[in-house]
Amino acid sequence: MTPNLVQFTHADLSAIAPEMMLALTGCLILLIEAFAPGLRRWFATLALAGVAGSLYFLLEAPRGTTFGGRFDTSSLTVLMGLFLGAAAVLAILMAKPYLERTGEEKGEFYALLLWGHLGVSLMTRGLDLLIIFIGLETLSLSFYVLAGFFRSVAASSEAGLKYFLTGAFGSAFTLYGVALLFGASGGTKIEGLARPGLAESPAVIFGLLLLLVGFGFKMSIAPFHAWAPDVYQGMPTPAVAYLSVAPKGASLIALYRVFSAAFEGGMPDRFRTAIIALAILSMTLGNVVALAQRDIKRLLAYSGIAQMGYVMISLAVFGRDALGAAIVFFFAYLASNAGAFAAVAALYRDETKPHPVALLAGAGRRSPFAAAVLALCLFSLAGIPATAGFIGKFFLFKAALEKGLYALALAGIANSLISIGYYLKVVYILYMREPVEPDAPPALAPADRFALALCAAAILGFGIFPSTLWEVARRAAATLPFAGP
Amino acid sequence: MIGSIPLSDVLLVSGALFSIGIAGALLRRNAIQIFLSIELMMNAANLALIGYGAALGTREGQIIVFFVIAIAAAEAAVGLAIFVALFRHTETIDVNKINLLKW
Amino acid sequence: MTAGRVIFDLAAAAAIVFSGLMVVGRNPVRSVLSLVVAFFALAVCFVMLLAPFIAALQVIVYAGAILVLFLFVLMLLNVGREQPEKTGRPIQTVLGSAAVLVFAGLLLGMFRGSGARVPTPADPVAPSLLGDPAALARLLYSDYLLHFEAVSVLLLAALVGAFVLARRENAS
Amino acid sequence: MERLLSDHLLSVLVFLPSAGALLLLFFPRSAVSAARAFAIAVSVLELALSLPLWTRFDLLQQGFQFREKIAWIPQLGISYNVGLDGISLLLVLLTTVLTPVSLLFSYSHVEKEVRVFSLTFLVLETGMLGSLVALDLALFYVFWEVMLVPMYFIIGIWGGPRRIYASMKFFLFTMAGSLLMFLAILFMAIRHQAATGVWSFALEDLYRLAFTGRVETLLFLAFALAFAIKVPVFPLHTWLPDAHTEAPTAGSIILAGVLLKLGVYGYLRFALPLFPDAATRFAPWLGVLGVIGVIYGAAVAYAQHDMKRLVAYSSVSHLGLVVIGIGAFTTMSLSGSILQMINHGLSTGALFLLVGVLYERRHTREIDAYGGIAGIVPVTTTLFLIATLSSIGLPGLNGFVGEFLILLGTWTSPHRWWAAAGATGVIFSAVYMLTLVQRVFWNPFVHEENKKLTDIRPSEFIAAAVLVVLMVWIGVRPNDVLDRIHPSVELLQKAVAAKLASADTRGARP
Amino acid sequence: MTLPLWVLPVIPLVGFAINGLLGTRLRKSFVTAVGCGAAGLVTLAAYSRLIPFTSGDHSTVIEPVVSWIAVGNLSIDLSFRLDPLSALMLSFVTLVGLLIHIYAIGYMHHESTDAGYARFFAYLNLFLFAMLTLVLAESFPLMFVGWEGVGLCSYLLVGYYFDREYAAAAGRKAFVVNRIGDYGFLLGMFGVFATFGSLNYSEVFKKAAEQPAAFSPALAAICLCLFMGAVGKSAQVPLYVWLPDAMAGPTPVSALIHAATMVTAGVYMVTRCNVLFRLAPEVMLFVAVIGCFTALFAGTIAVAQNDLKKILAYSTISQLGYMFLACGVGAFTVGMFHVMTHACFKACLFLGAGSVMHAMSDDLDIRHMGGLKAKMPITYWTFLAATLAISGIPPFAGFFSKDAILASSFEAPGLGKLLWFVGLFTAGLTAFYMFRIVSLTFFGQFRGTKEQAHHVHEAPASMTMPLVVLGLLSLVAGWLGLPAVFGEHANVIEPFLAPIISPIAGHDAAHEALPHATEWLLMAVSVAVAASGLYLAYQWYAKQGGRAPARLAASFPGAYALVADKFRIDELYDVLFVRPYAWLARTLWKVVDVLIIDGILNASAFLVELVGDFLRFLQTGNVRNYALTFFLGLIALLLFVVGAI
Repeated sequence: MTPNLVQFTHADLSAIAPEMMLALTGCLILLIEAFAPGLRRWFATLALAGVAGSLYFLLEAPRGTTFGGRFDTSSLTVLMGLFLGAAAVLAILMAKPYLERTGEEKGEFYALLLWGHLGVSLMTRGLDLLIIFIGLETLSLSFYVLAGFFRSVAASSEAGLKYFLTGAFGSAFTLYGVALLFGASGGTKIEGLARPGLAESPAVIFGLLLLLVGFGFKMSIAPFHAWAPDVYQGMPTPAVAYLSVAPKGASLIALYRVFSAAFEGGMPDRFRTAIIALAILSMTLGNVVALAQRDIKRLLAYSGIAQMGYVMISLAVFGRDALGAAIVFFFAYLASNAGAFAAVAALYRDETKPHPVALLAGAGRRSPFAAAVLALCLFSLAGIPATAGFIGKFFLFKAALEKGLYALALAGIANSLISIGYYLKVVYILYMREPVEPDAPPALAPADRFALALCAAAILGFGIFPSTLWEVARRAAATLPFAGP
Repeated sequence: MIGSIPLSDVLLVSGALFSIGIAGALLRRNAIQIFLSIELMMNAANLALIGYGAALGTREGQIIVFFVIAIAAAEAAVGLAIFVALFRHTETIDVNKINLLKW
Repeated sequence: MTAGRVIFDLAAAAAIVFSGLMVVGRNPVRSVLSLVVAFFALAVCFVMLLAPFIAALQVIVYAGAILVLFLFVLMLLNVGREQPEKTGRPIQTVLGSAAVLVFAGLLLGMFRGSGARVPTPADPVAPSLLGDPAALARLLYSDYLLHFEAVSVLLLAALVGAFVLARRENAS
Repeated sequence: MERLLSDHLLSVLVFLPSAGALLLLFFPRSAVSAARAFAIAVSVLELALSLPLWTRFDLLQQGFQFREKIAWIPQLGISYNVGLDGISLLLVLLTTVLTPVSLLFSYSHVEKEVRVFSLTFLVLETGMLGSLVALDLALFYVFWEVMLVPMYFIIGIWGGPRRIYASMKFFLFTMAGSLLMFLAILFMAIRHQAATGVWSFALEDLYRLAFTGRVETLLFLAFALAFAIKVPVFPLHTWLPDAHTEAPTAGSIILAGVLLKLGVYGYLRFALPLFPDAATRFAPWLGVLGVIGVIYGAAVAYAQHDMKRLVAYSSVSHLGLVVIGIGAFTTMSLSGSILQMINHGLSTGALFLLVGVLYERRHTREIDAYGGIAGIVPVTTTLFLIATLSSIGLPGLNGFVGEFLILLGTWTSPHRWWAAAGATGVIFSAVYMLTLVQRVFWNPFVHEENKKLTDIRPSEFIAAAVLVVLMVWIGVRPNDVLDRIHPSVELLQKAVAAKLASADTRGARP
Repeated sequence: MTLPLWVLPVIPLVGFAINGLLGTRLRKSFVTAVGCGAAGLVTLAAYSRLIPFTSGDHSTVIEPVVSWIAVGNLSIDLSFRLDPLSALMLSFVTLVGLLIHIYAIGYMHHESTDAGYARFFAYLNLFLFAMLTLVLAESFPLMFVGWEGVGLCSYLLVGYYFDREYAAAAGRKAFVVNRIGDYGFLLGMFGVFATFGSLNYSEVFKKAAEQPAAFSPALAAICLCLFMGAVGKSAQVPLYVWLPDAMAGPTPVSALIHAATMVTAGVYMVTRCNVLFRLAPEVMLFVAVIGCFTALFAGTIAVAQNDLKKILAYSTISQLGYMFLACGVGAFTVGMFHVMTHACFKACLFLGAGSVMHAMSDDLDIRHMGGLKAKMPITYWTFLAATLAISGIPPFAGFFSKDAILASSFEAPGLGKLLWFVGLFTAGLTAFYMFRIVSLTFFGQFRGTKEQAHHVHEAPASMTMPLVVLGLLSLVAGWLGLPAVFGEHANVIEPFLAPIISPIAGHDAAHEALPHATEWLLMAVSVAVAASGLYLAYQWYAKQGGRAPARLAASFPGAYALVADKFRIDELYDVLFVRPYAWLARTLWKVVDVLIIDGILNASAFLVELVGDFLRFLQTGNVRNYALTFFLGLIALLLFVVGAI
């Protein structure tokens, strides 16, 4: 009757080893910061090693659920782990030269990044609403701090405040949603939702909507997006690169988990319509407002809002192929968006000031590599073929059409057209406008160069040879129960 | 029915508190007061969790609340630190006046 | 009408009233203090709902530690009364209030309706044992071990974060 | 190596320029002339490699030749599936001819970012060739869009004063059409999967699909819009004058020479055989729009005072004629249309090139800035005159054969009046082109600064001469070309007729 | 061994290629040798075929060379045809061509730079190529090659002095107006193909002749279209306006292209298609009326002009009108006969004019001339001979051909008598204005400047030699077609050309010849009319120094101005077509393209941006608003999803 006080099996340990690796690396960095600040320049390497180690453990971890069915190690989580890990790697790579430039190279940055990363990882792996919520909060708390990391810069502090207030507000709703679902299902496990007829219960619908809103907030889906532009603008760019990609993917997976459990009989029409509306609103608002942006980071924020609108297509279709498509899309989005932010980090000299697009004028000549990668990333975000972005949209639109969601597909197409307007505007400034700043930008740091090269290679690689990724994503998606294909 | 208290009553109280919290978060301009309201929202959720737990006859509700309190504490620490950091720049925590980042 | 019911109702009423005061008040200090009272009242509710341990936590951690921290920061920042809005832009207020009313209507309506239904538990814990701290602890270290570990990281992150943000620059 | 050239000739052709572009990346920035020379060398090699297509092309075989097929995204039945028939053969050769011509012309004129310019151009060539040989719709779409990017850069970086507006307009216009086509392609593949259980984007598989009236109409319109914008068909043409005018000369040559043709090509290869029923129903629209294009383009061209703009509008007019020929859908008119695409590529390419010769020396395209310069630049004048004559369809040069076949073929179709109306282009083209010649090369010499004009340089001359030789060749021996077009046209007609017939027997028509 | 026909056009083509490609680097003498050599060679080659042909049975020879365009059921061969009609054309095209090449040596010698000289000869050779192709073609498309080719040469040569705006404009005008005609020709060809399934003469005409009933319904339209082509090329009303302007070209060009050969291509074409035309009697009538009207109209204008070449140009138009009149009344052979005689005397006139112009330092105003007879005897005598020929004074060439036309019209049914009368009147006009030239130019006192007077001299031998030859021809050429009154076999040309008027099933070609008496009478009348025209002109201009006509002009100022201004047809066209077209072009561009299409597009793009710019400000920077939008979004979702439950 009395359970062992600590039930901690070897399987549990192996399953959680990746997260432990991250937590410990963070601690180690902090310890070094405190006791051997001379070793600062190794922080990035250490952090990379931590991420690499965590990925190693993740790949090695035995498949299956652990912690009494509350923690998942499946092809889906491994694939998402790779996705998140890649985002972390890129963020760390660009963080090093970035922090060096700004003189803010502190161990806390890496530690918080790693812990935030841990939180995101929990979000993808948790089979328990509470775990997911804790992961979400870990992520949020770390990134509230990272948003305000440049304490000497008012904008950064303001970003911290805005992110914190909206984030906490959103979390409260998520929490209330968790509470409702807990009450309705009798437990925190997601699988508990998979009881026939439960999805018709008003409390469950209410709770699911609150979760949708809460995670939608993290994904910056309109109208829950308003924080994103301000926060992106004030936040240190490497942290944005991570924040604009990883939590969004994890949120989608969490939503998928919850929905696939709750909607075993298929998504109710009203729900689907609501998601379609969100998708269209998000795409349209994001794209149209992005047209009017003057700051590259805000522009990318709105572009991200629009991109998440495309992702919502997947949720509206709601099926195995749709999830696979979303995963492919996220991989593409990772390479393109993180690449774009990496290029932005490399192309602007003064990090503490705003990043007007106009300053990029002539960058094509001043800093050809970074500019070329930025252009490539933007084309990928625009969905031009032979880039990863196109492949992502290809599968999403395919899923929408298969499901018969023609209006959604058409809206997506119309939005793609609008988006080209601002993506090309940046490209135009990069290459076709005479520079306003005659002096050369800082030379590209090796880490930046590497990050950019990685992104470019990924964009083209996935863009030209997408079949492996698609196969893997589809298999991963198959680990969730779905009513349909 | 928990003892003599119907679950729906608990939930109604929780819902009322939650709504009051939202109202505060939306209507106040002082960041600290906004944050207080958010704390209230979380407490409303806690009440619901406790109520549900009791009604279900499980301790899980309490466990969740336990974690939520921990999270709320952590959030408070970070949030207040953010307010302090911002206050050094702006000398105010009236969010109406904090709009460097916009448009 | 049992005594428990009466106490719960009174405590709930107090919680609601003081929460309302917290929201209405312009003086932040008074708001904090109202919330302290509300949280105490909630703690009473928790007790009535068979969760004495959580009630204790509520008093110690929430009302005690967290809200005091708020007060402390308020004092530190020396924030005065919120000034009435100068510009007549009531849109936030009007829309916000209306939205809250709609939301409350929906939520409370749901709870009054079928929303308060819960599944019949398979093997419910006896009401008297629900709040048993030892049992809670056991649960915490068995089923919720993972959560516990995760929260430890969360707390660590919060600690470091608060430190990063609030410390004074040593050099400048 | 030999195997590569014999069995994978098309792949070599498609990817050789890109490989060259890749190598260019490793050229140091300062190696300007090396980059130029290298790009020209690559394009000339490409031309040399493409010549066996002409000689090895089997005139008796109606279907696709030089086929290659490799799985690409096997889960969706998307494959790297390429092949060549008479229609694409000619356009491929046109591309491989015009690319070195453009690069050769640019040799002495592009000074800014030469390496990037050469690189972009080579990538563009890959895009064009790829779209021409792709037999898989997904593959086609990829190449089709890939073309846009380099062209956007070519206009945007090396273009004229309004290049930004022009490049943006070009990109958005083209994209607007092709995005709908993208949905249509996806939809068809999904339908194919639903009907057969197998995923496929292969053209030949999708040919076999039959759609009901409304669906077919919508799909057809999606395709047709994409291609109509590219052609461009009135009233979707307004990107063209801007793009042509602002593009650097080499860009204009390629735009007019190849890119516009891809619209017509796409229509013939995809829209028509995939949706013959809808295409038949919409053929009258096509014809009418073609007629409007002919007359409208010619009229507006007459009003221009910018040389390149004038030539650009002349393209609208000429392509209108091509559209008429396709709308009429007779063997003769189709063959004529295809031939006319080549002709237009040569003559308009040459016109742009020669306008470029003047522009590079005087830096203005205003017609009024010239006048009476025939005596100063006699060789340029002569070449320009020949190109003009080709453009206005003087018999003995290539333009006439195409026009004649289109009009005669259309006359023998039920839509006789299209031919009658389209033939007025014969008059109007003479009006605007000869006015141009008169105002630029003839008339009294007024502008002193034109005294300094130098005549065409050897590199420019070679580029132009190649085109002129081809003009004369096609004009005198059109059968060399027509023999290659004809079987493919007949096959196309047969396929369409068969599909229409089967649709009739099934009673699929609403 | 006979020379293949295809060699004929190729010879001048080679000449063109040499002079055209290398001309700028060659010396004038070499250019001359190549240019004239090609012309001479082609003349020799042509006669080497013509002589056996005329002496043989002159049955049609068709020599296919190679397939040119073959698509579907269309098959166009490059094949050439020698029959009496093409033989006739060939005979004078090559000969006159050669003469004018020779004349041009002298004329162009100091007219141009080395490059220009080579260019000129290159164009002339190219013209010969195109004209020979036109004449020898066996199919409509091949004829069209030549047809457009001569148009091109006309364009190039009219615009030879490219730096003179009027010359450049005239060249363009010539081409464009011709193109209007060509449009008709093209449609005609399409009609022919659609009706007969072929474009080869032999097939088309054979089918038409054998089953006239099957085809005649379509033929009216076809013939009308074809005639439109002829109207353009042969400068008939209403498309004649280019020809007077075309005089801006060097005079040899005017002589060769705009008088002797190219402009008669329309007549040639109509004659070539006589089978078709004869099956469309309404069109025949139309042809006749147009021809007749043009003859009168152009003749009228010519009376009031003062530019030597312009007068000759209007005279050419007028004479071409006669030819069409002949065709229209069914007298195709007569029309062709006039083509031939006209080629001789009009070429002679133009070359004479060139000689005068040469002497007058390029002044062409006949009011400045006078008394050149003495200084330029050869020019005078040859010019006089040609004038008499065109005026229809026996026994000069024009008399026979023109008289035959008048006779044919007279005997034509329907409007025949009217046509005859107008033709007759025009003949009088012709005689009048032609002798007005002679009087003003060669008689009386010199009225030009001193320098001109000093400069006036007879032309060099290279110029006078062709003049003499052509002058002689103006005298004798007509003897080939003596009227029937001179004997059964007096007319050589008629029976020679007879085979081209192939019989049509069901149509009897034979008609009653005019009684000899009537014929004599008609001849007498026309001679009288011509003579009185001559006399009047001589009296007014040579004797009285132009006082009478000046008085006449003064008493009808409006009418005179109208005629002197060529009825202001150019101005009319300008108002009716040129300006509206330019206006339309501008309007379409500025309104449809820029305002409407681009306007809509730019406006929608702008609108989207505007919306974006507006929505941008929803991002107020105030975090409370963000919370509110979040919350409102949630409520909307709840209302939508939960509200429905």
